[in-house]
Amino acid sequence: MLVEALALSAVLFTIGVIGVLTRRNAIIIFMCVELMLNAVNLSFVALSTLHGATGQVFVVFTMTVAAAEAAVGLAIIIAIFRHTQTVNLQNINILKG
Amino acid sequence: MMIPAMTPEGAHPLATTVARLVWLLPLLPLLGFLINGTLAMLGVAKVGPADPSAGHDEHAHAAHTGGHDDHAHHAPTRHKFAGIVSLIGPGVLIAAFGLAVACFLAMRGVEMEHPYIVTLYQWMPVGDLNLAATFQLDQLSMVMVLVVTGVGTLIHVFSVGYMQEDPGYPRYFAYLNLFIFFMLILVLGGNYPLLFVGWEGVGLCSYLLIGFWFSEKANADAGKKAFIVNRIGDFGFLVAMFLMFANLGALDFGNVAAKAAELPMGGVMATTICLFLFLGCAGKSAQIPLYVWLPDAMAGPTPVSALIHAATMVTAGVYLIARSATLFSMAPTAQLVVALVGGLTAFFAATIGLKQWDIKKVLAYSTVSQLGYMFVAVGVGAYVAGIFHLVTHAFFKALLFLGSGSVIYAMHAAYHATHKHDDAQDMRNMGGLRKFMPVTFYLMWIATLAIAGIPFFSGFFSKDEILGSVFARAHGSTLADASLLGVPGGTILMLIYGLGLASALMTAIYMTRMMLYTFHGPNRTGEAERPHLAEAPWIMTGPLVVLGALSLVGGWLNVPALLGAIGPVGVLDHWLEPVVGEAALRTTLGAAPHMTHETELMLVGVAIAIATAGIAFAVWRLKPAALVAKKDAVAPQGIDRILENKYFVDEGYDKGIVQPTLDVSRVVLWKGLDTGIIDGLFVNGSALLARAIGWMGSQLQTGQVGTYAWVLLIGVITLLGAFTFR
Amino acid sequence: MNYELANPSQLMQAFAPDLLLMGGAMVLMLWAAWRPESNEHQRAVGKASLALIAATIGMTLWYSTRGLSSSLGVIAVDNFRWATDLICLLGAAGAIALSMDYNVRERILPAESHVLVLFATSGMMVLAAARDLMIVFLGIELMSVAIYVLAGLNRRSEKSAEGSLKYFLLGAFATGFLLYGVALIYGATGSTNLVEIGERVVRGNFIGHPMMLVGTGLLLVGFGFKVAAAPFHMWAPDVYEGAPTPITAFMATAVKAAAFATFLRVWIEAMPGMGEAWFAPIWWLAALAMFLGNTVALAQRNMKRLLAYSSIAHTGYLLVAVATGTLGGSAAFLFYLVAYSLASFGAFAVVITVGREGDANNDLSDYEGLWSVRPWLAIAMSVFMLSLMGFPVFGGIGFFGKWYLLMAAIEAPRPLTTLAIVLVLTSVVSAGYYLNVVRVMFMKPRPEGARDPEPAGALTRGVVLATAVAILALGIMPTRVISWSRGSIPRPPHVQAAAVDAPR
Amino acid sequence: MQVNQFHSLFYAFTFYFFGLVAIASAIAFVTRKSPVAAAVWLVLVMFSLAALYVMLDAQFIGAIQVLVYTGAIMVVFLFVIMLLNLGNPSELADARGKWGYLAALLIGLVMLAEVMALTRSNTIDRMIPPDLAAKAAAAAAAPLAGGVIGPIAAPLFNEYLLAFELTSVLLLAAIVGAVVLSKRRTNAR
Amino acid sequence: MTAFLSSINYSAWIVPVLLLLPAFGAVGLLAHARLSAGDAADKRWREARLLALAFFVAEAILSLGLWWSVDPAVAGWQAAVDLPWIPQWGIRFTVGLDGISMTLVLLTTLLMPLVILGSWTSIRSKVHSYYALLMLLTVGMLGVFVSLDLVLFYVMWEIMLVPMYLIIGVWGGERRLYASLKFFIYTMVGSLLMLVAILYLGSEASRVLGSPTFSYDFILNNVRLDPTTTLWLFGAFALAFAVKVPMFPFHTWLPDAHVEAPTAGSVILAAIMLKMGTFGFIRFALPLFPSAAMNPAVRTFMVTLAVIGIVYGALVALVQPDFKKLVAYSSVSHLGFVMLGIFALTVESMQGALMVTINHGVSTGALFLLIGMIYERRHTRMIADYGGIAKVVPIFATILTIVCLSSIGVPGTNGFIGEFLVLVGSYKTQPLATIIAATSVVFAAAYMLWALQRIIYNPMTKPENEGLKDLNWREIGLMVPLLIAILWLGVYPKPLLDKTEPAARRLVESVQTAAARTPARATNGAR
Repeated sequence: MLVEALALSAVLFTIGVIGVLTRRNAIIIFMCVELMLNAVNLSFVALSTLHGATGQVFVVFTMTVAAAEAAVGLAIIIAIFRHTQTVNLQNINILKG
Repeated sequence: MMIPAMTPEGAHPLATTVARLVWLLPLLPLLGFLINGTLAMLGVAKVGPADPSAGHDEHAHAAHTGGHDDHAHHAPTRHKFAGIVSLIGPGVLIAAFGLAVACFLAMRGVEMEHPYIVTLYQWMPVGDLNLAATFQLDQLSMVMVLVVTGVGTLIHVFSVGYMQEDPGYPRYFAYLNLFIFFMLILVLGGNYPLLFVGWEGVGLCSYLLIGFWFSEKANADAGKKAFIVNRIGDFGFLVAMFLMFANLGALDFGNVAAKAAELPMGGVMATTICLFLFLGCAGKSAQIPLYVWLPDAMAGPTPVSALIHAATMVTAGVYLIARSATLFSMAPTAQLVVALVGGLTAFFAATIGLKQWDIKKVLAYSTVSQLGYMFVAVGVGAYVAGIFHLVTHAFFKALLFLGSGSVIYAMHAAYHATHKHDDAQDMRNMGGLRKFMPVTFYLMWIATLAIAGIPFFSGFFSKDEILGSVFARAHGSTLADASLLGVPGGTILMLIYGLGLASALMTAIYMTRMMLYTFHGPNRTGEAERPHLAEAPWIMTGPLVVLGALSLVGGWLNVPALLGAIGPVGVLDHWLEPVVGEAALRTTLGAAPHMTHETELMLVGVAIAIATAGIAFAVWRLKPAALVAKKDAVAPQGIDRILENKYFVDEGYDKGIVQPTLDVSRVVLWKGLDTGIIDGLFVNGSALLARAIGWMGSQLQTGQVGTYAWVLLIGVITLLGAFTFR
Repeated sequence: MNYELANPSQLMQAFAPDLLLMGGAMVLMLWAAWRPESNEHQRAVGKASLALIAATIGMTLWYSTRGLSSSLGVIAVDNFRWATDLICLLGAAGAIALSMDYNVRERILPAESHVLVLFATSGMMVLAAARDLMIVFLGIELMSVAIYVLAGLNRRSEKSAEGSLKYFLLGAFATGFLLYGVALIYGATGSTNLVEIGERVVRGNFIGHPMMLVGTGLLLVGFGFKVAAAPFHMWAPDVYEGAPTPITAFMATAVKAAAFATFLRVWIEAMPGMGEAWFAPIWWLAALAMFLGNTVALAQRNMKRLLAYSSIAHTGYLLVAVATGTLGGSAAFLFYLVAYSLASFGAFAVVITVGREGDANNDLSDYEGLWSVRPWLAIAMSVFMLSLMGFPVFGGIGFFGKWYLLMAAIEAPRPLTTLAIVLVLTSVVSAGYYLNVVRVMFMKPRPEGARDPEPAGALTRGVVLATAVAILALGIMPTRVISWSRGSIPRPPHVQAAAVDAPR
Repeated sequence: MQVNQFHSLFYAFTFYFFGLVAIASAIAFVTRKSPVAAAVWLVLVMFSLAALYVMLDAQFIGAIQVLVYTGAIMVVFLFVIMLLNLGNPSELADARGKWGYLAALLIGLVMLAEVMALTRSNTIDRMIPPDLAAKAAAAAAAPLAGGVIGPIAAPLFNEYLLAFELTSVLLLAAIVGAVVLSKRRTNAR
Repeated sequence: MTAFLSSINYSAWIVPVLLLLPAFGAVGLLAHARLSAGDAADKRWREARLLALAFFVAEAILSLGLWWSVDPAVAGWQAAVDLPWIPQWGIRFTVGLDGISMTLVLLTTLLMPLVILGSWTSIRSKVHSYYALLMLLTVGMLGVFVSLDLVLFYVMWEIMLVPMYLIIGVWGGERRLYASLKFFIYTMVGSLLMLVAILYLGSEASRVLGSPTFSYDFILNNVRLDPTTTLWLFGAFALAFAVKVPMFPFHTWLPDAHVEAPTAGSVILAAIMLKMGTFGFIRFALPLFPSAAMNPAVRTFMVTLAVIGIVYGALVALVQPDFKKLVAYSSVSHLGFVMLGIFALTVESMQGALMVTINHGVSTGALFLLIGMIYERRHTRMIADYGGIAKVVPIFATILTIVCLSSIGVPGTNGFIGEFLVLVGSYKTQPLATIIAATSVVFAAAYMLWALQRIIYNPMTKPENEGLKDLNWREIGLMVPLLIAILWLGVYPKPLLDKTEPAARRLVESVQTAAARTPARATNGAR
């Protein structure tokens, strides 16, 4: 099932990427990134059947990182929402050029 | 550098004589230049304030009134340094002439087979080019030195009177002295580059003197034109020098002649060198196609025209060819070119001279024409004849110019007295001047007869010798054997002879015309001015008298064997034999030019007939009484118009060469290539391109996270593509 | 001393400088949170942070002189680590020093800002040490999370919040790629330890291995994002502009240095065997970054953005060092990093000095005629600009930085002559905007009614002066820095990597 | 072997089932307009993945996937979505148009194709370096000593102790950051 | 004199002192600017000028000893100093002189006091910085001439850019911003490629030696490259130098820079900085890559560019309405002669090229000084704004005439010697090019005399010119040395020629013999 898991991982990762490309809501984009991370986790877990438990250890860290990112990221989104009253990225572009 | 065959300096017979002071010859006028130049500067200069940019305009008016803005022609008083300048200017010339005569006497006293060469110092010791500053004193340069200093002295003296009221008096003498300095360098220089120094130096002085009254645009233009046209010739001279150095390995006269003699007869190299040299001569000596500057050069003060543009500088080309006689004798084709160009120039200049109204312009074209004669002479290898004509021409043409100067002086004084502004040089404003200035009148007639070739005047001898030489070389010479563009040399020589005769006829006509219109008939100057017309002071007429005498007797320098009865035969021939004899003999295939007495008599007869006919024709045909003053004259038509406008050659040059060059430079090169393509397209274009890319890049930076993610992802797939599909 | 990293106590010893900083940061965090926000408190915490950094620097220096080494483990104990630590710590010190003045002006009160700088710096030190992809990942995240916050520190500024959001979203996105790359490399080689990966790649001839190739590519994307290499650079100008200027300086120097250091270590230790695969992509990345950064900078009017694009261009230059794949390249890299960081930091310090409250006065036109009102500031800025441009003597060490890079490029086993030419030609383009700054300051008149820059705080002045003097002095005598950077190349303990050669 | 065969068939069926669920939910997640709906679909993806983890012998990971991701992180997301009241229409119309989707799909497929290179069959065989084959085989064959958690705990607290400690600093930094960012603007005037 | 110089061990310290003195001068001026901040502007400026003048005069006097202490006949470097600088990279502070560089150093040091005098009153803002920059510029210029280490050379080469950039940009004319940036970037394009080439050479040299080195002598004698690499490296060096010379078509920075620069800038640009390009060819591009320099295609190419430059520069000069621009294009033409002389590769032409180098420095320097003087009075450089001013400013007119004649190359002035030697020498190897080049004697006369006529002759049509004040004693005094040089070099150039002859001969011979050798060892080519 290794190849299938890796393929699934790739597909999910791609869906996450497509999500990032198509959506404009900051939170949804962030969730798409989470999907990508999940896809990678699947790869780690799948590969750990090959190489031992290191991959799973990595997944633990990835989840921690995801949590930390979620904390900071959502705080940032709240901060921008305070300024712009929106999280639609289309409306958040005073920095350009 | 000295070729071994040459006598070492110290052992030369002249080394113990006064000739060892030959370096002093040019130094004297140089000294004069320095003194007069300093005086000129002191006379006009007003050193500026310490801070030139402070208070830019406050003292403008004061400076203006205190400045030297007086109009040149209306200077009321003599220059404050006039006394000392009058002493120094001609003084150094008299001294130089004295020294020249002393050298001449010394030279006559010794047996001299080789030129006397004085090395002053190492000039350009570079690589194989070991050029030294050397003076070469030999028979040829002696003749030239005598002419230059002699005629120069007379003209200096004349100038003291002529220029006395000019505010630029010291400057004038400074330039004149400088000219003599360079002229002496030219004739004394021991190698081509040094000759070139003098060559360009005299050109420079010519430039400065033509533009002496620089506030008139025409004068400044004329000076510039003279210099630039001369430079075209100098280009040829330079290339000739490069060719000599590259192929003959030397640039001094001795070695070049020695090496040239080893070249193949009629070879490409000798011909090329000679043709380039001749280009130089054509520039300096106003031959077709570079003669156009000389008539314009009459914008300078008249004594300048006499000295530079008649007697000395313009004959430098003749001197150069005589100096390079060996080279030319190896290149008959080139000689034919020289002679043909000379003949054509003589002819065409004479035709133009027929219809000029400005007295100096007539003389200018006459000069061009006579220079053509000289080139015919040196072209056909009759070097002595060329030099002979050079000398006699120096006498009579200097006289003519000075005489015309005297006339102009009188005219000018008359106009000045009545504050009338009219052309003081136009013959239509003259007429009947014989009454007012008899000395000038008689002397100028002498010169006219001389130039027309009336027997026993100086011009007769020299001109006759030239025509005779051409005729003689039409058979049995290297020239006759050579050909030019397929035409046999003999035919060309006959053509040249024909041209010479025609020119002689026209010379007689236009000179007589000039005399008639100027001195004969009624006076057209104006009622008010007429009482003010008067003969020039003695300081001006004095030199005229001397020149008149020389014009009369100058022919005795080289009396032909045919007229052996009247004096010693061929003095100049003998004198110059060591310098040009060998080369001349090479042209005539080793034999002295030989003609039967009958032929010679016939030639002389034809020449006399033509001269007389010309004068007679002019006297018969021209009616001075019918002339009207310049302001009333009508525009000429037909051939007259063409001749009066000098065949529109100047206009043609302007339209065909000068303006196109300027336009191409401005439009194509500068605006097009320089600012357009190189600067616009490449330099600023690439800067613009970089900026444009930068601008596009910054437009991509939309501020949208979506865009950034897209760009990032495109990067990702490209990168992954590079990794996976290698 | 040779640390046995499997032994936890020895591991802790080997990690001691990092621990010092982290522990200190935690203590300071408590202190920072203890009192209400105020300028005085912020400055006090800042001073304490500076002291902490000084202590850490001292400890790092002490460690660096002890000739330490270690067994193969999750972290490296070598001079490259200490060198990177020093650069990052100095950057942090500068950032804090600048912040202390800047925050007062911009009324940024949280004292935690300095603590976050310290956390970010600990992340950098981790990165400098990391010899395991796991540590690399965690280090990057530790650094990034703190920087995300720092970028949005100015709560009253919408720009700051926007920059922070953009950085965060794109950063997280890129982290996904990085992590995927790590996963695949792990999958291909069965290890996350750099040296082990390197060995296995060489021994197993992984050059055609798809998973390894994709993994390497994705890893490159991740690193490329962090170092702002084109085309992964798009975030940089916006974030640099939005972030508080001292943080921008911090990002442009220390963050970049740390990310690059770990990038380089990964490449030197794990990737030599993949040279065939990554050579061309990195070549193009370098060329593109140099080209894009320098050209787009031409279009900038805002100084912070201008410097942002300049930093992208410098990423390109540094990538040249990576592309050499040699130890000589890494020495050049360190040297260049020093040169670049000094100049960049100085430039941002000047930007702070010229700027006004509300992060205003950052436009190029605000620099017009600066020479006539603040001559020394203008001269210092010129030095920084010329240094960034790589100009000798007046640009001080900047020239030797470029010199070293070029030398490394030309002497690489696979000579990068064309890339070197690209480097110099894009440097010419860069003159277009660096000189423009000089031109604006010196050759334009001061506009009517323009206010003089306010007098800068002592710390800001000190940063400007110190960087300028250092640049000039090192530009005359760079020998010490050369020796230092040469002695600080990464030295993997057990492996003789394929492309390793003696540096010059 | 019969049992094993059946087991493996069942195993495969389950694997594919959860895989398809994951893909389908992911697609649904990406295409939902409402953030809340999207979040719920994402939760479903995560559940499916948890199941797959379990099937891949990573039971511990499966468990914390449910606990941490679904239980903590996604809840925070939903919390923030609702806090910011992102249900209003202006926030819903956040996606690009049809062409945006198509382009994204295309570019996504290109990337997928590139990434899929890693599954090329001829190289899967040598996925494990020869010298590691034995070790890997042993690792795969050996029953998990120490139960489900042991194999993870051992490297986590030995080899990766440092990393583990670092996560604490990371979380701390994140907390500090979140606090600093979202604290009320006390300095506002 | 020689005995005195050796008694003070002159040659051991002179070159470093010459380099350091202006640097100290710059520091001194800045210090003065700070110390005198409270004084009246006039007083401060006067003191700054005097200080600068004092430094430059000291520099000039110190450097004079070189004339005696450098014996051109000796083959090695003289007044050489060799100190370590960056040992790790083998970069050394190696300086030394031969006859060629000695004359150029003297040209620089002797010209600088005149430059200071020439801009005595025209600079009225930021005077201290101005003179400080001039001093830094001097360091760079002297450094280029004396450097014998490629890196040192490059550093010196670049140093000059910044002061010149600022001098043009701060004190220049209306389009100074454009001109200064163009000058800088143009020059940089070439020199950065040269930097890569230097690195490449250095790495080859290090391979031969076994330790890093950038020593000119070592590379000259020991590094042998394969022909392709040589061509590339030669190209990089040649581009850098060609831009600086400037050769057509890399010349377009020159007119802008010349026109916009203040007087001192123009003078230094023309008189000294352009010479670095030709000096670079003589010192580096030719001897280091003889096979490329002797390659017929390369030579034809370079000679063609040189000749195009000669004629093109003259033609474009002909139609310039701005006198400074005219002189700038005339520089293109003159420097074309130098390049022709160099690539003709005969002793005569090489000597001629060196002569033109010096002459152009003197004559064009003088021209720019004169333009500066009249500009200071009238604030226009347009030829059409003048006319007939010889009447009101006869001293100026006289000097301008002499200088113009020198520029035209009238015999008796220095200009003639140089051009004549170049042409006469070049004809041996490049006959056609020489003949075409020789036509410029006509064009040169045309553009120069035409301009001269429109400025000082012709009727005075502009009332503004009536109040023009003639040169003051300072201005006359600073022109006198230049006039003396013009005439002295025209009449008796031997002393100067003697100084450069051995070096020129060695150069020509070494290039010819080295190119005749086949490359001893082929190394890998540039990628």
